[in-house]
Amino acid sequence: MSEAVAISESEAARVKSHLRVYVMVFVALAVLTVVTVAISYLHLPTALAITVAMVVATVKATLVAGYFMHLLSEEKVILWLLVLCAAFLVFLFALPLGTETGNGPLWPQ
Amino acid sequence: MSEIVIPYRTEPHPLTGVTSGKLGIWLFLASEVMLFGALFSSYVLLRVGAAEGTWPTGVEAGLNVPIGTFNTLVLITSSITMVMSWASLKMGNPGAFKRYMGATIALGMLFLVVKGFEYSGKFHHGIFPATGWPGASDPSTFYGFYFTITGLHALHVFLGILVNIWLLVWGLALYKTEPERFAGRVEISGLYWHFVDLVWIFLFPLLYLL
Amino acid sequence: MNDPQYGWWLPPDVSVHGADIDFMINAIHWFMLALFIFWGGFIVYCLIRFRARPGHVAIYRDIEAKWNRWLEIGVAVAETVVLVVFAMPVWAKIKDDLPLAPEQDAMVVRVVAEQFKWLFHYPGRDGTFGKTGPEFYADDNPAGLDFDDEAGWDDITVRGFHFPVDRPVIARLTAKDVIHSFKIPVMRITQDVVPGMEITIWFQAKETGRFQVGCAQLCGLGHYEMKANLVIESKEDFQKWLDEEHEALGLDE
Amino acid sequence: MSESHAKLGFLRSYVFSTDHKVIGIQYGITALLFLFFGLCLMMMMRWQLAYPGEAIPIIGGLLGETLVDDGAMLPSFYNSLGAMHGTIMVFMGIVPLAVGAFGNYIVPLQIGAPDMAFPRLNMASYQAFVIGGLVMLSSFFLPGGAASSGWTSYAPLSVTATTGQTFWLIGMIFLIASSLLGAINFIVTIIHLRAEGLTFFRLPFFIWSQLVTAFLLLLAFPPLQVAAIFQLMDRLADTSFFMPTGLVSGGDPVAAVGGGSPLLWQHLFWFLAHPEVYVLILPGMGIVAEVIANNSRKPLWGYRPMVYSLLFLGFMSFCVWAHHMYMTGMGTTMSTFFQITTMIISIPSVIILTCLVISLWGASIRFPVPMLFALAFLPMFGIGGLTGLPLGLAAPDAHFHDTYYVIGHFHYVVAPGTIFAMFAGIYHWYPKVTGRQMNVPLGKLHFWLSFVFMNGIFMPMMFEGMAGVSRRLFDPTVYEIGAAVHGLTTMSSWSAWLLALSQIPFIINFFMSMRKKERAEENPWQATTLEWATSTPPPHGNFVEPPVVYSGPYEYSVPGASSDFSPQFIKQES
Repeated sequence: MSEAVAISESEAARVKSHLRVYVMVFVALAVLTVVTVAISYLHLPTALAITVAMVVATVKATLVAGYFMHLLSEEKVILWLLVLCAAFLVFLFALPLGTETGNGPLWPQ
Repeated sequence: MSEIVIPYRTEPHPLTGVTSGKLGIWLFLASEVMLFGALFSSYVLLRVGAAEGTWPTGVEAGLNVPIGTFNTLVLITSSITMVMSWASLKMGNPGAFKRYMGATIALGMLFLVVKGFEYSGKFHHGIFPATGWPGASDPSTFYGFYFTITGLHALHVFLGILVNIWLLVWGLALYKTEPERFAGRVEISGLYWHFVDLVWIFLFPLLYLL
Repeated sequence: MNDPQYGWWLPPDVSVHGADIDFMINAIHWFMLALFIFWGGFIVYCLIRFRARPGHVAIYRDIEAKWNRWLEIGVAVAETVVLVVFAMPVWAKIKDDLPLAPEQDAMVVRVVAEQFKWLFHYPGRDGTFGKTGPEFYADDNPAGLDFDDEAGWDDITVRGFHFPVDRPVIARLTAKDVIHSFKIPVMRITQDVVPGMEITIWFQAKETGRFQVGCAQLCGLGHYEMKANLVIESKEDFQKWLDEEHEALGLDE
Repeated sequence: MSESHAKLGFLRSYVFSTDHKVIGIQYGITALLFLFFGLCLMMMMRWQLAYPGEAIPIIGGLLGETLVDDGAMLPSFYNSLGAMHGTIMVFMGIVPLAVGAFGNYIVPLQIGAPDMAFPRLNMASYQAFVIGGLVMLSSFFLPGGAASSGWTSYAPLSVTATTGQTFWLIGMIFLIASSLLGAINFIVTIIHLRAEGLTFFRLPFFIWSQLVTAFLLLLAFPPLQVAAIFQLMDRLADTSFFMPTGLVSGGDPVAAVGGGSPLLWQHLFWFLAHPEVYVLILPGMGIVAEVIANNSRKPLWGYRPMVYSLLFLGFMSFCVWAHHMYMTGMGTTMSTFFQITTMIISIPSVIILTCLVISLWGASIRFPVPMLFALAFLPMFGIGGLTGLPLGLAAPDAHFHDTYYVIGHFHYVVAPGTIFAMFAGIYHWYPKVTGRQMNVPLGKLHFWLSFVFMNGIFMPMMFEGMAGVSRRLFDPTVYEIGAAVHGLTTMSSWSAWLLALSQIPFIINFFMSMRKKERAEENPWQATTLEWATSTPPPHGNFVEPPVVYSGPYEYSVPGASSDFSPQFIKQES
């Protein structure tokens, strides 16, 4: 039997102090969503549009991961795990490089 | 049987500073990153390789941006209610936990219902995963990706809802005996839920806007 | 017609680029054999000398072995040499140095793979291929020629592969249905043929003879039967064969 | 957890058990059955290769009309056998045996843990494995037979194949899920549940190999999961992820719309399947390291370099995948990159093997049955590794690609390599699991026969490949080259059947030894690692008192010690 552990007062106070941050992050996410959509109506050139959209998405993802998932205050082991994962993700994204899909123009006749 | 006590379920391990459950869920999320990473990488490969002018933007392909935006906001809201439900537990307020968790589940379901309407609208217009864009003679696999990726994402949302329902209805009993352990479970479910939200944050512009 | 001798080692090599490949294969195998004998000998020696027996005690402290580092460095160096001196230049030559210059006088041929046949498509007397596309494939038109295009009227499509000796050949490979692999062991060629893509390779023979083209990628039930006859012949014989095939088209009547 | 102390029923103790030891045994038995089944498929293939078109003796008459014609094999059946032999051996035989069985049983014991970190997850992963396995097996009874597009399932052939392929994909999704859950469990267990004093550099090499393997499974399997989902969509929803535009089959356009790429499948598949090769070999290396250290009665030579090599090997295995694809029309830039990474990855393998070999120097070598298998592993894996060298270079690969040389190469790695390591593990830990020793003369008979016939199967393949005979041919004698070296094929086949017969002593030994009256000693091999710190077989919960570790894993023949082994869990007087 593991004994019942009551949640400590200090822990509760710590969480309470975070509530404001959570709400602010939520507002930021909502605003950024609207921003992304608004930008898409500007009809930027494709390359720029992709860059902007991905930058905004990355900012939003960072907010979610950093605050909602507590990554900013997380233990090092989790961060290292994600670094490792990111390294393999780079290999995975190297996959489209240099691959002919065959849907482009064929060998000129 | 189980007089076996497996350590580090509630208390963090001195070396890593986290509980086993938390390390486990992050490992799982790492594999999920590779899963969605492979989906995105395949998307890039086929999109870059597509013949000139055959890859539509979401709007061109008939996706409804207002509905997509609405759904994004739904998921983001469900993320904040998820985090609030965990915070309520930590502050010793199971009543608030129930309300917030209920809201999370309801928002998740709302997301799925909206997604369902989007799908049925597409089917109604004769658009299926197999449909090529712009036409059958010069096709790209846009719709294939749209249905496969959003479908897989919806499956993740669905599983998250199931876990949350379990926590709300059956799991809460644990709170009376081991509040910290139950809060840990809610946190783990929350990490998964936020990750699903995070994936959508990338999916939405990729499929609807670009 | 010669009778190629196939045996336990590499088959005869009739290609110009094959000598480099064969040299690499042989050199690497000698290297492997040397390493294996060294390792194996060392193991056997240890097993006999250090077998457990009364009064024999294992040595606890670390053995000071320097030679292992030299062995590892040696393997690394050998691999680097093979890689830089042989593998990369040879492969670049095979892949990239297409004989496109007019004075190289390369012969161009289309190779179309389908379940479970090879088709060889020559441009005919005008030296130009007719327009082709997947939409034209039919039972009586396996090469997918557009019959509206005059350039294609004298094109020759056959099931056996003929090409002249001592002249570069550029082959443009396409597949209709699934992935096949164009393999001629005596020419040291393997090239996957991927549907939806046209892959260009080149080769040149240095000897004449009759051989076989095979499929090296599982392509279905008849995969094992997907072979074609290969005739490498002198320029005169090849021209004679082309003329016969041209006459068979019946364009001059 | 407050569960009842009442005696558990049969189901809870043997079928739905959460005890890692029971799950380990379940994995072991299931995997051995699958291995045996894979062996049977192989024996039928070997008949067709040695005696093409002749009726299969004995069983030929028992098979249905869709499989055989007058007892002689049909090409469709041959292709199914080929695809399923590969799939079963790799995904349902060796991985579950190496990771599921040895990992589950030995890892918690060797790190002094009461169980895995997530016992119920562990049970779920075994159940997912069984479901996946059953789905795969049931595909043999489908109208079109089992999957027949090779274990690599290259699109578009696999997309247009019979229903067996759909079952293959669904089975794979379950097997992948099983491996993912298992991998998470192993990593958390090894990081969190190590006994007091068991620092990372006091871990036995076997634990390191399982840790690296688990990371490979965790991060390499998801892309294959994606690939399997894409292919399922292509098959069931007519999407075209792997189907290019303008496919024509037998004169008729293929139903798929097009726009996809067949090479996408190969990339996703090999992104998994190359790390998978290391998943197959690393646990084997770990077992061999344990057995060699134990029977050479001295510490492993170069333990730390071996660990670093292992980590490097795991990392590099993610950036060599495209060396399976040199012949797909890849440009020289890509192939240069992958040739370089392939040469780099061979170095850590050489280091590990060299360290194991040097460990024999200055030793006092005993020759029990597990040691025989472990010693045979070294040269056999050596051959497998060395023959990888010409295959890793694009130019020689132009001759060897998809020939029997490739088959010979990877079978030397996994058959006399990994499977010998698995046998070493079985003979070594059998007393731990059952409390009985296996019979030695039968074990030695099993070893020598297996050793001879393993080589008898795969060495001829090397020469066939050298001659240029392609793999996956229903009847290689239709080619001049295949007919010319047919003698080698026949030799290979006879060796295969004799190899199967050589397993009879093992099977007898395996079952008879269990019923032996005479019990094994508590620590029959005089080993130093933690699994011997508890009683044999271990009780529920493994250790009565949590063990404490005082020293490194291989303290054998310490000068001045009272015996030639100083277990990790006993404090030495200094």
